[in-house]
Amino acid sequence: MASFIATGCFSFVVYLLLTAGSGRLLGLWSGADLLAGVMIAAVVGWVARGFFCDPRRRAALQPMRWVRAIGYACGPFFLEMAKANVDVAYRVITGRIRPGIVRVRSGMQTDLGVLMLANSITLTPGTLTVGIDEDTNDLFVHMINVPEGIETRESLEAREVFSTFDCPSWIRRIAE
Amino acid sequence: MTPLLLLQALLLLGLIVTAVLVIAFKDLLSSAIAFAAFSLLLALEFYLLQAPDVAIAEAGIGAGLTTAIFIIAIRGTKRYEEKD
Amino acid sequence: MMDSLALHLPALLVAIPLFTAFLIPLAGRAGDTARSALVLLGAALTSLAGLALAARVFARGTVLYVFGAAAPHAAIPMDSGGIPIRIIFQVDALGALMVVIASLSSLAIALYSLAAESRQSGKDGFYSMLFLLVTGVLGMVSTGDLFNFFVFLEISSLAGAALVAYRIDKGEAVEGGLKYALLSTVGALSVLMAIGILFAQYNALNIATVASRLRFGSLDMIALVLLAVPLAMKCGAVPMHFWTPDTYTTAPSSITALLVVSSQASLYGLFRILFTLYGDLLRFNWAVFGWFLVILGALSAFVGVTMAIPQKDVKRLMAYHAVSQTGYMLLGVGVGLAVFADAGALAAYGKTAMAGGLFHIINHAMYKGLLFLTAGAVFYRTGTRNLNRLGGLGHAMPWTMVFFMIGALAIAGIPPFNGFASKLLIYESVFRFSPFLAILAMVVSILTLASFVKVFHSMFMGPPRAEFAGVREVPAPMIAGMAILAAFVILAGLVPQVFVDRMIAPAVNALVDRAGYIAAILGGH
Amino acid sequence: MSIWLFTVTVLAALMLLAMVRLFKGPTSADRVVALDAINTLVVASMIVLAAAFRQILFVDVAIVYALLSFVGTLYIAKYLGGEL
Amino acid sequence: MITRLLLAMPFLTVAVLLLLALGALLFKRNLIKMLMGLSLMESAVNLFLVAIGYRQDGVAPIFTNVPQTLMVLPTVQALTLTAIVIGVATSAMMLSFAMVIYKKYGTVDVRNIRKLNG
Amino acid sequence: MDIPWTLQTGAGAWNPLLWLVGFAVAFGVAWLVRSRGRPDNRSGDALKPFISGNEEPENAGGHIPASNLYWGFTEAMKTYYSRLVPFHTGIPSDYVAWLLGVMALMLVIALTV
Amino acid sequence: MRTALFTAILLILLAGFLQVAVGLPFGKPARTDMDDYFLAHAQDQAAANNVVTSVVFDFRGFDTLGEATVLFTAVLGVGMMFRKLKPGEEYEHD
Amino acid sequence: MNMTKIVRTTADLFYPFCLVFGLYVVLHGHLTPGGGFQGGAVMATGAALLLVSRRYEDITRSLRQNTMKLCEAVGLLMFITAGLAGLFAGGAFLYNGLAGAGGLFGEPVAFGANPGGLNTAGLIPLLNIAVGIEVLGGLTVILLYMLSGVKETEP
Amino acid sequence: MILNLLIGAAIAIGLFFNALGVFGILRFPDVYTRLHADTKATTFGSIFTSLAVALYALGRLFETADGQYATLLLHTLVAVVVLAITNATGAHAIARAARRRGHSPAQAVVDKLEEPAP
Repeated sequence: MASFIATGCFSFVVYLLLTAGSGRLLGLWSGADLLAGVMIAAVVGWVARGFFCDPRRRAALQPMRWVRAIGYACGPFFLEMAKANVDVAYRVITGRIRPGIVRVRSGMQTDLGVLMLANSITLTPGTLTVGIDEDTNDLFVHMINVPEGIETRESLEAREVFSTFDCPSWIRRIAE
Repeated sequence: MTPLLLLQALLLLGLIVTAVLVIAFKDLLSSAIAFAAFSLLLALEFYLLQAPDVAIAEAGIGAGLTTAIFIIAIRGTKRYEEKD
Repeated sequence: MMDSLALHLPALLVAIPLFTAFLIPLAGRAGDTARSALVLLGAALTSLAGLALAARVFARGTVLYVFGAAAPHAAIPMDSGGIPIRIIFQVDALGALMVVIASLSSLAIALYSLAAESRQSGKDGFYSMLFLLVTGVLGMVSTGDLFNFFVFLEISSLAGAALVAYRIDKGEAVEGGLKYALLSTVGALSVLMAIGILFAQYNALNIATVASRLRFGSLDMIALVLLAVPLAMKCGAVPMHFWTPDTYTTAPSSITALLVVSSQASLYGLFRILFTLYGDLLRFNWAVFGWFLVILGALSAFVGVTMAIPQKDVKRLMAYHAVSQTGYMLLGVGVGLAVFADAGALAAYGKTAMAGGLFHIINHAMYKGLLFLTAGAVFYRTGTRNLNRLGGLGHAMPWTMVFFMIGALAIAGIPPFNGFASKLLIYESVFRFSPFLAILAMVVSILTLASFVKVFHSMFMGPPRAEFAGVREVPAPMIAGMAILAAFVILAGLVPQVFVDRMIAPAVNALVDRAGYIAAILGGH
Repeated sequence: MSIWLFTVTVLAALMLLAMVRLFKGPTSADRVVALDAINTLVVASMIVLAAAFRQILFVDVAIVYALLSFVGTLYIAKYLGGEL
Repeated sequence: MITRLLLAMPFLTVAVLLLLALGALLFKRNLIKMLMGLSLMESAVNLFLVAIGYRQDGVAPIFTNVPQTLMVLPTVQALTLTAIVIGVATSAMMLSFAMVIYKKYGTVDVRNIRKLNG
Repeated sequence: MDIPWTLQTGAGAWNPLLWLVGFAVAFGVAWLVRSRGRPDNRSGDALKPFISGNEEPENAGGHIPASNLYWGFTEAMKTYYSRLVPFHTGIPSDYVAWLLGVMALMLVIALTV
Repeated sequence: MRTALFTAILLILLAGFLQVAVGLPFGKPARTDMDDYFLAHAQDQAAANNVVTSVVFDFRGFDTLGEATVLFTAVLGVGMMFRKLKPGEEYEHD
Repeated sequence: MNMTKIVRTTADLFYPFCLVFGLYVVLHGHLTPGGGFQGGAVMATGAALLLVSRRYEDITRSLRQNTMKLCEAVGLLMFITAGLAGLFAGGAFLYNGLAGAGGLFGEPVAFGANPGGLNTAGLIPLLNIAVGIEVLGGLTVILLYMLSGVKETEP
Repeated sequence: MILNLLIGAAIAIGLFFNALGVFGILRFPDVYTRLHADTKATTFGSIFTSLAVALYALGRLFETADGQYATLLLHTLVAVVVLAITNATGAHAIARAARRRGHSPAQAVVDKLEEPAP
């Protein structure tokens, strides 16, 4: 049931995003669109309830997490990404690389957390998620420039992959 | 030569190049990849010709599903073309 | 109520088989009996609608049906400035003739296949696809819209290809289906290209409208080639006939009989394009395309029959005969087309030749369908199509033997069966056009007789074989299906003039009457 | 020449450049990378073109594109990884 | 002549694409490759259909709040939609045919797919 | 109802009814001739055929396989068949090539005429 | 021999296509009366703002039925290819 | 075979998104670019996403072939029934009698430039929905069948 | 005016990074490093070009108060979000596939990942 509601809410929000500007109701939406949105949310919520979120978890229902997710995407994540690109620009222009694949302990328990961490790693400086250990949720990360001394260590903490912000703890607060 | 025509010329050139690649590759997987690129560019060309409906259909069916079907068919048969 | 139903007959003609086809997968879940009942009901209703529509056309002239309009007969909206904008079904006498063929054959074939395919798996798909094929054929012959013609062509091609590949256990059937699908797709794309060329110049898709606007520039000639050659391929003319034996051999026999009808629908499309779309007497070089058809026809007739003689697979042999018989039709209509511009010759023998060609279409669909069904019946009991292994079935399968004899005598042009009537029309008129071609046609007829004597001898004559000891007559539905076609063969042989008067002559007139076809839509002569 | 059309023209030229990798790519994986790049560029140009044409609704095409070519990429990747 | 050719760029592309596709159909031995050629041909015809409906400075035939002056022809786009779906249906069916043939024959070389001949 | 039994072919006519009557008459004549024969003749009464002084083998009059039935005809037209049968190669590319070839030929004819 | 023949066929066809390409004016269709009718009447007759959709589903709705049917046919065909055969369902060919 | 957890989770996230977006495209077919086919294709992509991210055996438990076949037949039956309804409403087959008649989808539309409302266009949204369901079912079933064919070839 | 400048800047940044991504694809030695360039640079560049469109829509929205520009803005944002997530996941899938295919990273100083061969 929780998953049905969560999926339905997500669907409804997405539908509202897509149809904004269609009418005058609440400034943006038309009545027919809202009605259709409710119906679509019900249908999609029912069809996709087993997939969108784990039926046992109610955490997805907390609206604070959604707000935090938006804040994370606009704030730390975006800045990390900007840094990443400056880094890539440097690598492309100079061609100075020192690649390698390292193991990163994620410390995430949920699938969503792993996904966000992996995607954040992929889009941030010099790192690219190549593989994942399905049991321990550890990530294998291809680094374009392995810092000196890291290649001898068994594994890294997730925090060490990001340069400025503590992205893993943000993600933990959103997804755990 | 309006800017739109220049843009179209680039796209059409890309179309021809990818079509040649589709035909020329001996590796069918590469052919399928080139075909996906061809579909992408074709959809953009439809878009330029002011046919968004067709562009969506080409995007959905041409690039997504046709690629998938080709890949499955290659998996169901074999990957490399025969030597002559 | 009846009158309003009669008004909507062209829509029902397509809607009923489609509805049945979509319903069959649902009915198949309820069991075999429900599915069989639905198939029977659908086939009966379809052929009823087809025959009723044909009767209406022969009685009252061209029937129009405008899809999606507020009134089904308003071909041209008031405010459109005299152009038809919606899809229009335009069934004239020629189309009605084809509708009759398709309705009769589909009824017989549905009956037959109920018993013949009872042992196979995947019957839902089979029957759905059978109805889709019928829909495709019916739509092709009744539509008056170029793009709609293309869509129905694709429906019939795809359904036909899938049905050809129905028996997947050894791979040959799939190979035949693949070849058919490949060629059909290339042909259909060429047709689509031609439609695009015509649309770009005249901004119309309705055949009558395009015909009235046609200017016969070089682009139009390219479009003509792109339209005519694939359709000639689809009807199995030499030298594009290669797919015919492959597909006819491997398809289930009932489907082969339907494929014959489907290839004749392509023939109809070819005639429609040559006569109606491009049939402007003043501006078109008739003799060239008339001779194109004549040469294709003569080649098909001769190559088909000579290739048939050494075959040892009974269905492959019959498939080559189908090529050969298609040659007769092309020959007859081609002679008419070649002398089209010459009014005297047209009246003297051109129209007779065309009547012969068109009469041969319906006759061929019936007796060739019958022959394929008998071959299927023999296969159903013996499990082989190899003429060297067959033999001595005459006592075990008397009905099949009788039906085979009827079909064989009809195809060989032996009186009093229908093949003789149409061939007589063709011989006499072609003789006045070119004696050589008439002699060729007769030689082909003799060779046809010879090869069917061989088949008859190999299948039914001789001492009973030990391996076929347990063979008995096929089930009643199969006999009933064959009987429908056989009855038509005898009937058309006994009273040919009735058919010529009531159906063929109007069809010939409809074929040559380009202005009438255009006027039925656009009004005024 | 409006700035939007200029942007799209540059993007189209970049697509042609990425096609070099599609052609050369020693392995199929490299070709998929090139396809991915072309795909991103196409989506970007579709969004920009929507502004160029003043056609608001054209952005839908871009969303469909971003979604569907992802599926194509996944199928190729799955086959490439030998998992299909 | 040259300017005319330049103006007809999409049509020229269609001609080249058709040539390539037909070449693949005639010369290629691999069945899957032939089917790719067929798909290319379909795409070329679709491009042709859309291109004949284009009007200079026309906009997409959708009424929105933006004032529209000249619109491109809608019919060809409708036809192309139909043709695209038909194309994918054909491709899917023929590819499954090819898979079954490979299962039975052990090859997708068209010169070896000829049990039916003579 | 007035059924027109005669098929008008433009240059002539053909009446299946007359043909049937004629056929029936011919059949009647044949039957008459047959019934005038010796009724006590049995089929087994005739002398047995023999080949070179020996008795005919049991199965010689049996079934001829279909491939051998028109052996003479195919042998006489051997050059024709030796070209025509390999012509049906069964290769899909060839099928497409023939279609395109005829199309190209017709294109040339249609554009020059 | 074979290659030369095929190339000749292709070149002739290319000439035809090129003639089409040169013969048709791009960007300026020769006639537009039917489409102008659609553009003018999509809103009052079909009540749809998207003219393409109104053509697809209203003015030429029957084509769309045919197209959906083609897809249905293809699905049935694919299903037929990968169906499970009954034990002993054999088909002779030699 | 399964793909990694990352891909799986992305697929799960995008599955409802695909469905919503597909339904949006279907429902707004008469206002924005799109329609039954495109929306159906987008929805089918959602299914394809699930198919690619998981093992075939796992996913067919929740994405059944029979359900999809049912979708397809039902969509087509809806379409043809809508056509026949036009016939009984006094017009021809597929007559769009609902347009401008008021009620569900019957709002009349002003001429010229306007954004349009959802409840317009009469029969067109219904046909869009029918075709959307049909295309969703059809394309998914094609993928399922072909994947099952691949599975058979495995030793 | 300021908005126009911002739009121009966004486009410039976007084009620069897109070009960088494409050059990176051409220059880097192996799949993984190319993926770095592809994923980060082109995604970032596309986000910036889209941001330009979003800024434009925002400006028009305040100027005309027309609902459709809100649609443009939101749809652009949705497209950007979809693009970012799909690109990252797609890059991961490709990298893993290349890894399973047996491509080892070029010039690698360390390689901790041992996947079973396919």
